[in-house]
Amino acid sequence: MKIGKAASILFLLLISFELKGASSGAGLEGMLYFFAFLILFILFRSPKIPSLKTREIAGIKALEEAIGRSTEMGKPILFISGTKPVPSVSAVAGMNVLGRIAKLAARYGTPIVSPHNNSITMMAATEEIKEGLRSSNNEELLQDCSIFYLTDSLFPYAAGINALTSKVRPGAIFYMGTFYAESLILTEHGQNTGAIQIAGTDSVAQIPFFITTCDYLLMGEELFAASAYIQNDEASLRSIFMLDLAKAATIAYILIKIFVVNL
Amino acid sequence: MKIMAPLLIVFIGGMLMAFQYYIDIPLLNNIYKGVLDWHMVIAVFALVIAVKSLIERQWKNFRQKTEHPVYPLTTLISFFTVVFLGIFFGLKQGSPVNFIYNNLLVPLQATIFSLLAFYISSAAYRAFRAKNFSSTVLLIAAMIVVMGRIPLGDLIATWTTISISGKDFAILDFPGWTRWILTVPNVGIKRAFIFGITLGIVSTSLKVILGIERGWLK
Amino acid sequence: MKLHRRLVYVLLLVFILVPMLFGLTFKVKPTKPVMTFFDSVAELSPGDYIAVTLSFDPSTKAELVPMLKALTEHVFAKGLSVIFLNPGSINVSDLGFSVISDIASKYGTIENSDWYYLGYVPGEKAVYQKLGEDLYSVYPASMHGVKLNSTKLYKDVRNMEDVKILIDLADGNSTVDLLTYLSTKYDVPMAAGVTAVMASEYYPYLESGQLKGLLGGLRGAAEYETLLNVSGRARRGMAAQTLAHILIMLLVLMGNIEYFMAKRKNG
Amino acid sequence: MVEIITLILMLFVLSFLMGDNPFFKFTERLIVGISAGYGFLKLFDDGFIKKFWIPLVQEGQYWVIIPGLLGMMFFFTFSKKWNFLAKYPLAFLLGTGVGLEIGPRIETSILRQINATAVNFSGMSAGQVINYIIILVALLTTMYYFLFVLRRDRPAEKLIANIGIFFMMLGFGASFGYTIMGRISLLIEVINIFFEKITSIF
Repeated sequence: MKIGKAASILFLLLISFELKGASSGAGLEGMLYFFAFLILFILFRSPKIPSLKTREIAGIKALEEAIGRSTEMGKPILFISGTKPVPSVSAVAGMNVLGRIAKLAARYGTPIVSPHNNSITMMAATEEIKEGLRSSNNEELLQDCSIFYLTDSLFPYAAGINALTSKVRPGAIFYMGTFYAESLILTEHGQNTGAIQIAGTDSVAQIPFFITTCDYLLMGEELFAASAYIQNDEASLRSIFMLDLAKAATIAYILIKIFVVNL
Repeated sequence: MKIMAPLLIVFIGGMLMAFQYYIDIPLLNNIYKGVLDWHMVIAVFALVIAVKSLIERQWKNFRQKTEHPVYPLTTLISFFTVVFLGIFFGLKQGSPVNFIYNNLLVPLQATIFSLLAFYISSAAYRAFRAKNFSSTVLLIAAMIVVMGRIPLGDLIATWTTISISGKDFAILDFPGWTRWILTVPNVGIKRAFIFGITLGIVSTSLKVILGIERGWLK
Repeated sequence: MKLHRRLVYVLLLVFILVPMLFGLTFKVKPTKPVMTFFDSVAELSPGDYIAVTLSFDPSTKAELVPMLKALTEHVFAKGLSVIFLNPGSINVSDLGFSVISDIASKYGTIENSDWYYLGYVPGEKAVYQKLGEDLYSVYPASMHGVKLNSTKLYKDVRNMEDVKILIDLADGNSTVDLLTYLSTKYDVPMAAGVTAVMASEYYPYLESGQLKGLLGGLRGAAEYETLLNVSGRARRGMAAQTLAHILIMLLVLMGNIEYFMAKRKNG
Repeated sequence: MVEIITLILMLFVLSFLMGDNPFFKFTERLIVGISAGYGFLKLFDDGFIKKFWIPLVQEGQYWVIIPGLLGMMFFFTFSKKWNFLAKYPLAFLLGTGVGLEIGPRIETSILRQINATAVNFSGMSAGQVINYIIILVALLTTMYYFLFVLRRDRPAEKLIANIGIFFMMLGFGASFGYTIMGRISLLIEVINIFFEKITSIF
């Protein structure tokens, strides 16, 4: 079955060699890379391949602790989605983490407050939260949650969140997604209110600021791996291993290429 | 069916879009061009829902008196004022909305943003401590770049330039060191992040397309 | 001695206000990324088309408008034809237009003949890709509703492949998106002017030659002004920058001295 | 008159530095309202009118009805029974959206960057070669640091990860130092606006 799938993809690959025109700017190399990735993904869904132990990511472990502490203090939690909207991949990854947060929050009975700066992100977040609450059998909590849209413009959005933070005084604040300059406005103020802050971002330029103002940080690719970590089942853990494999392959490719170029 | 249909849409849509980058079939290219237009049209309709949620929330705050009623009213009134002005007078240069934009929105946004200058100076004083090896490295690199980016750095370099066997050599060459940090170690690590993040993006994309990642539709 | 947060704020204000009130100025030495940026515009000949995307929010106009001004002066003085557009930012349309039309009236260039202002369309990366296919399906008309098929642009430019260089002025990730969806795929040379925050992230692309040049923050704008030989807001801002940077170094130093003193005291 | 109002509102925003207060709260709500209104108008004008209404009514491009209907399916999110229909447009955006990213991303951010990393040494000066090796070491150790299957409990693994951290901190420090200029520029701009407004009042 799996081999059948892989074979059909290989077939498509061969067809595409035939049909490839010069206009699209993509080289043969890119295509091979993509297909290698795709095949890796499909093959690795097979349960025959054992998953490996992975290192711990402190930020993911801390999610529950932060929500627990928030509950003890009787305060809500605040989830802030990134600036890049769904269907950007960073936003999708952030939404997956939100799903986990919602599940935990439902278990603890802690309401979630979540402002957004994009309509589609807001709708996706609503669905994630609803689903999280449903899977923990605490759908009534939705009444206490508030998921809403503020404005598309970045700095009014940041100002709105700051005012919101001052008002609701959350026990924990989560930032997941791509952030730009507004990150320091948000995190600096969040830190002053004394909330635990956990951030996950793929915007490298903002990492120094997140490091200095947040308690935990999922850096770069850790945000993308986070959702697999969270699901913690065989298949997801295998996908982490696969990501590693792709990285190792990239490293090897670089080294080989250096060798070839200098030959 | 309820779950299968969206999964199928994601799979077919995702595969078509991924393959069209590599395969030159006119039909696929046309679909691709159409899809780009569709995205724009769909986004407009989602905005209606977002605005509805904004208004509802402010209205709820006003009704339930969770805060002083002045605040939600401010948002509601300013929102509707701008929308009505826009509908009746348009958005061209010199229209009321354009005037509000130039004279209120732009300077006020800039002011919010300028809070950052204050925050960064307070962070410099409170948070940037040489607590351990890695934070010391961060600090030193930051200070070198701080000096290297201002004209004073150029001046110091000229002042401390000495001539060794006919070659000019600056002892305190902050601009030079800055250039080195930015173009050597910085390029290395940023490239590592680019690789890691891109691979993360590609693998997450594939997980979404193949339906492994389906949190959004349950 | 422990500095209060508010005292730090006041100090910062003083360090910036003093040089601004006294009008101090510094010389700025151009660096390589700015010079290559400048050259890639300077080597074009009159009548060539360039595209400038404004991908920033008005909140960051402090850094990007000086770049936009310097660049616009440069291209108008050289007699290039320019397409301005802002598919990456909804809010910048009016600000960008007023900055450009001011400079245009100084050089006597005419909208919809020497330069075009196309404005915003939603869709971001979808739009970026589309620009490489067909400019007019994204922008049938200019921002103020002038149908583009009646202009000279329509005859000369089909899509971004017909543009000599694409310059992105950005405060976010749009430069990478433009590189990804437009520049690489359709072979459009690209350069960027970005906020200081983002600048260090683009050095890998600069080094690989995917970006022809890079302006980073106010300093980048000041260097461009130096190369153009004009004295704009960026160059005037450099004195205040210098003092503020010194203050920040002092603050870091004081914070650390305090930290070590406290550490020693506690054993 | 407007200048005075703007000045006062700007001061209200800055008052946030002294702690949260009603003046800031009021201004913040005002800005949110105005910018949401402005954003709505812009998207309505640029999106709905120019991309849906004009093509449909004036240009007879009837295909826009399909994405239009798909967009309208979002409204089912308010219905308990038909809720699942709202996921169709989301699925469309998500699938095609992430699908679009894969190819170009691999090309721009992986292959071109790999090609830039793999350079020919001949013709390079000794200094350039050393710099190149440093780039390579920084790149590889940082990538190593992020591998998920390595648990970093052996000394050699730890060492490589620590070299990675060293380079990362150099890079982040540089970003931070670079950034200060941006932040200060913002304040300079605001002070400039202040001066302009004050001179225009008197």
